[in-house]
Amino acid sequence: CAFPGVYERKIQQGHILDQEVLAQLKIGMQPQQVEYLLGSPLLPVQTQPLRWDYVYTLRQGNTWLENQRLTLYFGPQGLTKMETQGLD
Amino acid sequence: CASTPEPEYPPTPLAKIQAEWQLDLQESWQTQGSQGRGYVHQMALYADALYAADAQGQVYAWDLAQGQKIWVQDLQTPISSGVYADAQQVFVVSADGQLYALNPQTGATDWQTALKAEVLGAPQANADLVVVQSVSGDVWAFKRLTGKLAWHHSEQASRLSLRAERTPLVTNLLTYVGTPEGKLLALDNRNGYVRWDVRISWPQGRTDIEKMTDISGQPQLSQGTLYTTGYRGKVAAVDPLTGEPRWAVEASSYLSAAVDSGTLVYVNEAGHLVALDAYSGRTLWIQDQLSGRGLSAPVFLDSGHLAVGDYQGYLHVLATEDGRLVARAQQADAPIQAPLLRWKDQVISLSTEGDLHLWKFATNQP
Amino acid sequence: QTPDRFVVEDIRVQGLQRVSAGTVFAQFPVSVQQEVDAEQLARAAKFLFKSGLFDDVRLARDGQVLVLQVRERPTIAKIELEGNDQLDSEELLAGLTRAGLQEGQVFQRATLADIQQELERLYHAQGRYSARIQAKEEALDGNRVRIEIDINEGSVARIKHINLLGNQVFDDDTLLDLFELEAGPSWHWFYTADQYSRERLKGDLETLRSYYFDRGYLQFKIESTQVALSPTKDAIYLNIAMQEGPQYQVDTIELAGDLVLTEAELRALIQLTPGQTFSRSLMTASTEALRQRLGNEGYTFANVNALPQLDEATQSVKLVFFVDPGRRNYVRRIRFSGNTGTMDEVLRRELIQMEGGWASTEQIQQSRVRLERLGFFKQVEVETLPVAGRPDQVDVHYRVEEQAAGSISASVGYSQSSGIVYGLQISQRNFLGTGNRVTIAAQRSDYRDSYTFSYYDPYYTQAGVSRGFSLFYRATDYEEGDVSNFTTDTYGASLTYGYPLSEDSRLSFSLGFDQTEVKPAVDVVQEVSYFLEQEGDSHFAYKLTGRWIQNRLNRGILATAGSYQSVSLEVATPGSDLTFYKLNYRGQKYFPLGDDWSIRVRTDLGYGDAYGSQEWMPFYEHYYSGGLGSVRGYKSNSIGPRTTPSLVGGDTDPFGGNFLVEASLELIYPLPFVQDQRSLQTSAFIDAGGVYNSACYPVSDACESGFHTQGLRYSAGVGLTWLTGIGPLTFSIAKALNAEADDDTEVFQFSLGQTF
Amino acid sequence: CATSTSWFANQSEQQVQTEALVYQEAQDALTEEDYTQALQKLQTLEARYPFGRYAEQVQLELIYTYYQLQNYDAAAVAAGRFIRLHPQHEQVDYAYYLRGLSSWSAGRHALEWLELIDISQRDPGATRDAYQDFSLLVRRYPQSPYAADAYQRLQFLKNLLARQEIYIGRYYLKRGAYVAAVNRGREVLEAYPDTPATRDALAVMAEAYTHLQQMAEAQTYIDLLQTHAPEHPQLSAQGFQPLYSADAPEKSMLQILTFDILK
Repeated sequence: CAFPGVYERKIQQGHILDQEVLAQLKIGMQPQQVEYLLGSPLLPVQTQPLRWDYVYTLRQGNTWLENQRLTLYFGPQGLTKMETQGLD
Repeated sequence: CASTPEPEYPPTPLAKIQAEWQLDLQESWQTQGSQGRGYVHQMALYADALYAADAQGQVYAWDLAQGQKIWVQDLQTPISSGVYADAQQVFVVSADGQLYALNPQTGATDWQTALKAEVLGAPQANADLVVVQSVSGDVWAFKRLTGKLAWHHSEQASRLSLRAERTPLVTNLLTYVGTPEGKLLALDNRNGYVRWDVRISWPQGRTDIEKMTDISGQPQLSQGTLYTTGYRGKVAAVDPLTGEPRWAVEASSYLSAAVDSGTLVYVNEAGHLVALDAYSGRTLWIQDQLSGRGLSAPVFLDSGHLAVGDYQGYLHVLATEDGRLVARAQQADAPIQAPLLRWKDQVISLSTEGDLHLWKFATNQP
Repeated sequence: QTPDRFVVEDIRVQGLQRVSAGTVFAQFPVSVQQEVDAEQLARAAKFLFKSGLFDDVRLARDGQVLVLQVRERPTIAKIELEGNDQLDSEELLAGLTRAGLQEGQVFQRATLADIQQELERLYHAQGRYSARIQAKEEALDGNRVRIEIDINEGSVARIKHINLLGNQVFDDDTLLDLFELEAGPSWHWFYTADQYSRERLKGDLETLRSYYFDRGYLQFKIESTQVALSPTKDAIYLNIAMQEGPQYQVDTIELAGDLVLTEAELRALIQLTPGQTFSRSLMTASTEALRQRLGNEGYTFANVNALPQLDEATQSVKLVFFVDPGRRNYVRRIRFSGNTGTMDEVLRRELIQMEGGWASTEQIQQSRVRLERLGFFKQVEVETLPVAGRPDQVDVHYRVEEQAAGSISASVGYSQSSGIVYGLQISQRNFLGTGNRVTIAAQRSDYRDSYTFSYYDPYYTQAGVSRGFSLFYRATDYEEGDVSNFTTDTYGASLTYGYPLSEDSRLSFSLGFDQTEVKPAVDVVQEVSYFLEQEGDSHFAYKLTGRWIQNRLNRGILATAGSYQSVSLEVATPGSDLTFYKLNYRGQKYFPLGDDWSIRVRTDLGYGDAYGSQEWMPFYEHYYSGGLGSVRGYKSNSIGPRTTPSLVGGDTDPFGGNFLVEASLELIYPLPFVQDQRSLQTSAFIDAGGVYNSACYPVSDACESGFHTQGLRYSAGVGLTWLTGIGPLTFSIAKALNAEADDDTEVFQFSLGQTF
Repeated sequence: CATSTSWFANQSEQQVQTEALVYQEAQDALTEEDYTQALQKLQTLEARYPFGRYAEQVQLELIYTYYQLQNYDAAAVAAGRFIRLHPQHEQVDYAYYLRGLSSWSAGRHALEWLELIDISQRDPGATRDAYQDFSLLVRRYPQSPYAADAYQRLQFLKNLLARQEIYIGRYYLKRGAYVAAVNRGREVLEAYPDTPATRDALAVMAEAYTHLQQMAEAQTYIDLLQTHAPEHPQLSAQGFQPLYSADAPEKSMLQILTFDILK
């Protein structure tokens, strides 16, 4: 709202996705290895096919400061595909 | 009504006695006493010299022949142990665990050494060593000329032990000590190794209190037999060289026994004086008129008489043959816990308040 | 002969007196028509015996019928205690019940020994080592027994003397002062410090160790502790032998492991510096500070341990802090419990820690403080629980205990300043648990009748924009309030908006109007009549108020730490009959001194003046001082300049002034026997305050304008505030220190229903 | 002072009332609903004849009497003891039922009957503890006479807890904490699948994913909502209507200043 100097608390959600950790993600990794690196996913996971979603969002009032997403697809022999959004 | 809980053995009031002997006060001297810290300060007698100590830290020496003080030495730290004296040295231990060797003529300190334990019983010595035993049962032996530690026997500390004036019996070869666990040990004077040990009594019962079964009196040696008393344990006679028990009698006494020409007398927990035949352990007589009166360790004045002090400052003399009370006198109304001493025809008593009295002991039969 | 193998046609039981057959069959795992062999029967019999109901169980066979011959154990009909004085019978019987021995219980031979041991244990716990207990049983009819217990309590073993051996650096007295156990005079039966107990000794030895460790004696060792009991079992002697060892200095300090933050940032938290004497408590404090800092970065389960490496030659310590942050944690769910009255959203909106975000210990704790600051709860506790199967997720659980504030309360209060105060208050700060403050209050007293309706919603928008409005009507008879003899009727309304500037500060604006009528009594004081001549007796004003509040108190009511400040400017805007402004500052700060002790400093400043064509600020808007919440020990509103009596006569009354100076210094201390410190606060205080006029009315004779120290009034005394079910109760007993002739002082003041 | 000789030692043992007589008196008191009298009788029975013929019956009636006297803690404790002592007793379901009822009644809020307080927006307190007892009763003793009523209360409790999750989920949508909102919705689907609140849960999850701009996920939940609750208020001709917007302020300045009259 437009009051001068209103303090709006930052609302943070989801996993911190920092570059060095993401760099260590390799195709073929088993889910447990990914879980050790990134932590267990907070959002519900889809099972067929196994897909894990990691998000990191930061909002203040009603403006987006950060909205990052990482989606990991797992096949029988581990990690097969990685998609990112908002993660430059 | 908030009844003050009555003690386990209520003191019996004194009955009139048929006095056959009497004790007449000759002399009275004064020390600073135990100042409520529970010290007994056993006195020492050598030749005609009497030595005593107090909780103020003073050591006194009197010449009994002349009947006057020789010297007073102030160690500036409370003394907890009894006094030992002989021709060469006088020994005492301070409350913060320092053993002092004093010159018997002047009271000056030859040497002092730390043993960091509380010692209540008087140090004992032979030609070479001076030996002390702490309240927890540990034993230290020092070279008496230099004060260098010869050996240290440590008892595995039991959780709760009896507070008593543990005193070792030092002979030429062996030192006999009683332990809080109810055992009698013989330690080799050269290295402190246990030559033999015999269990006199077993800790039984559930609580720490019931498990207490200290041997706290000084073992006594007489006619080739070693005698000891035991708290909630036994009075026993053993062979001094091997520890073989000769006889043992169920009894509970935390004070040293007195043995003389075949008769052993001890004071049990209830305050009864019991006489046993030293060879067989057979009970000769039991004197229970002084029950519950906090008696001091019995002492033979001569083969026919023995004497004890009590909690109201009375001296009692008993006949050895049947235990009847033959004399009585009262000093100031302060407990006598230190064993009495006999010098020539006099009896010496010391109260916890520090009043030291000399009594002439004579028969009143014409 | 025991039957080898047969089918049980029927089971008969012999010897039952009080036990029912049903109970026997329930405990005997053999049923009719079952084929059994000798081994099964023996096991069944043993199972029945284990039920503890019978002294003896025998099996016999009568054809196909199995016969159970049982002998019932007697049950305890009555337990009688004799001779117990220090421990009353209930306590002893409760102890026995805990050990499973009570009336109605089955009596076994072992029971007697158990009773004896249990009671002895109870007495030993009291330090009565010489207690002796005899228990004997007496058979009654109907297979029951009566147990008689004879107790001789013996005397309490008191500590006669504690003997310290081997301490050179610190003397006996300094060390013995640290001890809880003391050798004390046994003349006082309730003096318990000298009652020996093993736990207390262990505690004291621990204090002794940390005393030495905190002063650098890292090799300090307690060699032996020896407890000796006198033969008469009533005196205890303690011998403690110790080895002090050398004093150690800190040589170097290193940080190892995954630091997460920069080394400099962490090193700043370490309270030990090279060259300083080592101290274990500072080392532990540093470890805790590091752990806390990592917690704030989301590593709630980080652990830091410090390893001192001793160098005996140089008597120095190489200190290494190993940092293991563990994993960054995330909050899965936040749960509240105990808020049966307050809505979940009222609590959730106060939280700084977000569900679904990374966990920060500081934010979790800060959220707890914000919940306490609401003032709706007596107590707020928080715990962080790991989530099973999710090593890096935690649930946070806030447990609140609601304040017993009824939502509908009729209050009959009494305060000396305004006599009996009848009040009907529809609700207060947490209307039906919505967090909104709705007050429909009607209050009548001799001094003032007031009717207010106000509504305040602190979260009109999610971000915390608050909105409120209020309507009020007040008729005040200043005569009754010992001010001066006139009455005012005021009514008005206002609309307020506020919003947060930061986590703990808010700005609010309110716009409103009020209409005031002044009705002078016939012998009204000259100042009033002078003002009314100048300005008339009925004034309408538009009121614009801006207020900045910074609230960092740790609790809404009866705070013990933190600070609170508020600056407000109230302006009667142009277009009002009287144009004036009032600038107020109110501040208080707590200095906690540890375990419920703290010092509180409070100050109130106010300055008002007219502006524009207006010359005098309306006297009914004057500041007053004195009374509860101001300078205690003086009647309320009695401090400051006094009016000049009317020509007709009458006494002088306090007139107030246009600027106010007030301050108070309070020491808050806990009452020893009160456990629940949260609803009772006691304090000793010194108050000071004064009211002044920047200019004097021409008519008043005894008036000194401007600030002057004689105008200040001081008082000192003690006060108490107690949160009862119907509202806060405040007492104060204060002595006016420099009251002058016409000051009216009041030593005892109290009020119910207002918090100050 | 002299130890008190128990002067009543010689008093003859109380005239022994047979167990049956006392038990009968207890039954009469129960029928007349004089529960204080009944309690006193039952307690003497329990003390005097702990293993008598009526022992178990006495225990059950004790629980019932405590419950009627609204001494809910004592009732729950007595029921717990009975369950522990007689796990296979044929009336053990009654004990579970009474324990459930005790914690249920202990949790009731004074103002609830006024409909002023919506208990699902607050901590249900002790009532939550009734959940285990009733679900155990329904699962393990389906034919028990009390199972039907327990099931009713269980359903009420499930709805209450599920509605609470929805309130919190919607709050998080308002605040922009979309991960939290998704999980609150998921909790309803997993823990309370058989409650009407599941429809609102789908709506909350759909809205959260929409704001997270994960349209694929959002669409799956919108389709589920379409099939399960076509008449859901947030479903309109133009499709799914979120309750809050992720970028417009909740209240415009004008709205704030004018009591929401002007937009």
